[in-house]
Amino acid sequence: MTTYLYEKDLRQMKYNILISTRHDLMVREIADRLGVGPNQVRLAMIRRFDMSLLENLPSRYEQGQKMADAGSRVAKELGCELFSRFIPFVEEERMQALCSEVRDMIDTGLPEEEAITTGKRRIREAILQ
Amino acid sequence: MSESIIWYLREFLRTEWIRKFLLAKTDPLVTPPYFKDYPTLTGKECTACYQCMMICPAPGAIAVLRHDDGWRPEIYPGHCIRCGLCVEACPEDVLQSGRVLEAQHRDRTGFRATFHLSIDREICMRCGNCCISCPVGREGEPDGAVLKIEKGGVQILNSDLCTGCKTCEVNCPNRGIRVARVVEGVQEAAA
Amino acid sequence: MSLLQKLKNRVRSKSIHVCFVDVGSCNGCDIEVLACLAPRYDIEQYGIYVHNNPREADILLVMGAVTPQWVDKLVAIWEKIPEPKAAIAIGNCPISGCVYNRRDSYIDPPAAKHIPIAAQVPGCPPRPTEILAAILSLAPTIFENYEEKKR
Amino acid sequence: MKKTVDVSIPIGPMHPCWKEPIRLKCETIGERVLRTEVELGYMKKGIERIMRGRPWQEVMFLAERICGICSVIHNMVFIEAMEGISGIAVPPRAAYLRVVVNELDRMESHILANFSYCYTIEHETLAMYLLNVREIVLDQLERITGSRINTAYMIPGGVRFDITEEDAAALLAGLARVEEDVERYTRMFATSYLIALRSRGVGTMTREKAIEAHAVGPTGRASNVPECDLRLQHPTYQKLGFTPVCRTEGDNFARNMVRFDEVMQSISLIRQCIGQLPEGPIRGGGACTAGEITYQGEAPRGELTYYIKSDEYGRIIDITVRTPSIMNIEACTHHMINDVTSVADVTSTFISSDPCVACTER
Repeated sequence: MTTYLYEKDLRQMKYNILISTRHDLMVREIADRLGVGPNQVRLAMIRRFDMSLLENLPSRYEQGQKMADAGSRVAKELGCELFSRFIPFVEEERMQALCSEVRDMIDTGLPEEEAITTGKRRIREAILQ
Repeated sequence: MSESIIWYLREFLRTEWIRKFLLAKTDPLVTPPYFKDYPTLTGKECTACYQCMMICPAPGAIAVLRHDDGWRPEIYPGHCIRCGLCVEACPEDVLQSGRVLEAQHRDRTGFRATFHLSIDREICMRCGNCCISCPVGREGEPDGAVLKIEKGGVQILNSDLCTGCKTCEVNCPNRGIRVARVVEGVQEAAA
Repeated sequence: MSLLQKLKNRVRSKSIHVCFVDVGSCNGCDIEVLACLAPRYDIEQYGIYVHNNPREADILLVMGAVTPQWVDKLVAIWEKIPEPKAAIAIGNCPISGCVYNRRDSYIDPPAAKHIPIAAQVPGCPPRPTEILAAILSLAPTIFENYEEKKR
Repeated sequence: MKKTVDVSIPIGPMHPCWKEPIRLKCETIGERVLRTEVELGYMKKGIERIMRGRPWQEVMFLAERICGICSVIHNMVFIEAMEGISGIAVPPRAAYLRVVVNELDRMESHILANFSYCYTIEHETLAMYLLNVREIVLDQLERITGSRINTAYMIPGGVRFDITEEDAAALLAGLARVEEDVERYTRMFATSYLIALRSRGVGTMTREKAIEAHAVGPTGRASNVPECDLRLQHPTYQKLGFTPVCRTEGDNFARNMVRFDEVMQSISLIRQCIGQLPEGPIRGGGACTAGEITYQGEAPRGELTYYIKSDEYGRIIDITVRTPSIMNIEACTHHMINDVTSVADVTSTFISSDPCVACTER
């Protein structure tokens, strides 16, 4: 029941949105942050987001940089709220689980840097899957 | 609820409303005199300075053409966007539209423009379209041309003769020639 | 000419149902068509009704330079309109592409490439009075003796 | 994410309520809308691509034609950005005239937005009233600039036409009529029970969600985000002493009331401008040069950003436009429409955020 009449392949148009100057900057920043190629980020975005969200991504990203994850350094490093609420790559519950996992790791004595690296890898997997 | 009904009753019992209701009349469909319509000719003589073509922002909207009795600008509806810039740019007041000409005389406003030709040697394929299409220096002395094919490439002979009409730019097949038109809006101080 | 045909002519020239479709304009022409609805211009006093439903329209107002998304859909909408029908191009965009008709843009003007256009209203945007005059002058002529012309 | 969905309802691209083509795909349970997806691309003309390599006198018209409803602000922001790049000073008279035209355009746009909302909830009487008031505003706009829409009034270093005494008097007389009418219509809108049933509590968006999606303009200000009004940062508005309108409900009703209030505010701003209009020239000259700038202005729909890079002859090398409708349509479809209780409210909620598809896609 979830199929539509007149469905069309939107990937080309979504890609057109993503290659404008502002979007391109944002995509490259996110790619750097995650440590993957920009095309992989674009692919994840095209697969997941609808067109108006794609158009709005740069302003959401800016807002996220300003507002998200205030207070906690670990959350800021991982981008807990940034990648779930502001740029909804991962559902919020799953992101919460990932973040608390990293915190548990730190609590159990793992060095902070190592825990964050592991957490980042998990988030990257969640984003790219 | 009662407030709303009373409000509506009061709204519909206003004398103005009742009068309008009974004597309803559509406003006459007139075009106001200040509307910038398509530019029309004033009858003054066109000197073919191509200022109107230089400033026109729409592609293919205006062309200065030669008729039996002299040059005359031609406006193409369907391309013209009725911005009125050609009226303001024309130094001879050949065109008029709405109140633009009147306001221009009143405020002593105008445009001042300089032009800079540049040729990208890497893209230019020396087809000579620009030299042929350039409307400047058609007749008269042969040195009065802006561009010329010489020594296996386009040479700029007299860049100060360029009128910025962008004909060469339009006719260039691969954007090798570029005309930078630096326009500023100026106003003479009131005398 | 039969009496029925005369009656049809009369009715058709006094009751025109309009549908408008925006195929990539800047909105300027859109809101000028909307302004025709205003009591100032009062499009309905001439028997013109704006429905925005192609299935019950007689006249299609096309606005905008045709964007790639619309190329197939514009034809589909045109085919949904019952005969007799006509399309009017409102504004410069469907006529020439206006200022967008330049290298590198995504558009594909004129609209006459895709569907038959009966009349054009140039202007960027045209005044509501110009739109009104175009519809009113076109409708009686194009729908006159439609059955006889078809034969 | 998998959700149990009864029906997927596509709305658009051609829909009687929508003046512009956009396609919403709503996934519903019964009548309740779970989530909405937007399909754009019906208006993508690639304006930013054709803007490149052109001087201001051409880009100005392209910028204006990004959106026909709020054309003046596109013109103004582009021209002020070019002035910022080249260091051109604007004569004070021209700065005030710009505000007059900009506010007239804002009134026109807000009245049109409220018209479409009333038309969508089928309150056609009020809709037609508003559309008729809009004609008066357009008359004033035409009197000053010479055209109703796409006015092309501002140029670097000033404006194109001066305003005469008679024009100013006619403008004030027209404004008095508009004020009287809009006041009545605001009251009609605020007190009508039928409108309240369709508007109050429908499509609410909280302040957090508004900030998250960066909602701007009346949509943001109805959700209690007053700082999103960029007129606070504009020098001429600062001289006029300006405080943004703000409401806390965040529903359809609040969004429309914010727009009504802003129309009244615009009227008082124009009156102030005409009252304080300084004498002097209207054009200062000055050529555009090379530079790079990010400039923002307050469009009728919210924050409008131009990023411009130009070469030494004032030609545009790179330009990016971020229009307010991008943020508002996104906020609307992903936060307001979710959990709307009936499909009929989808269209009215969507229209209440004053979407402009031509802006969004360019």
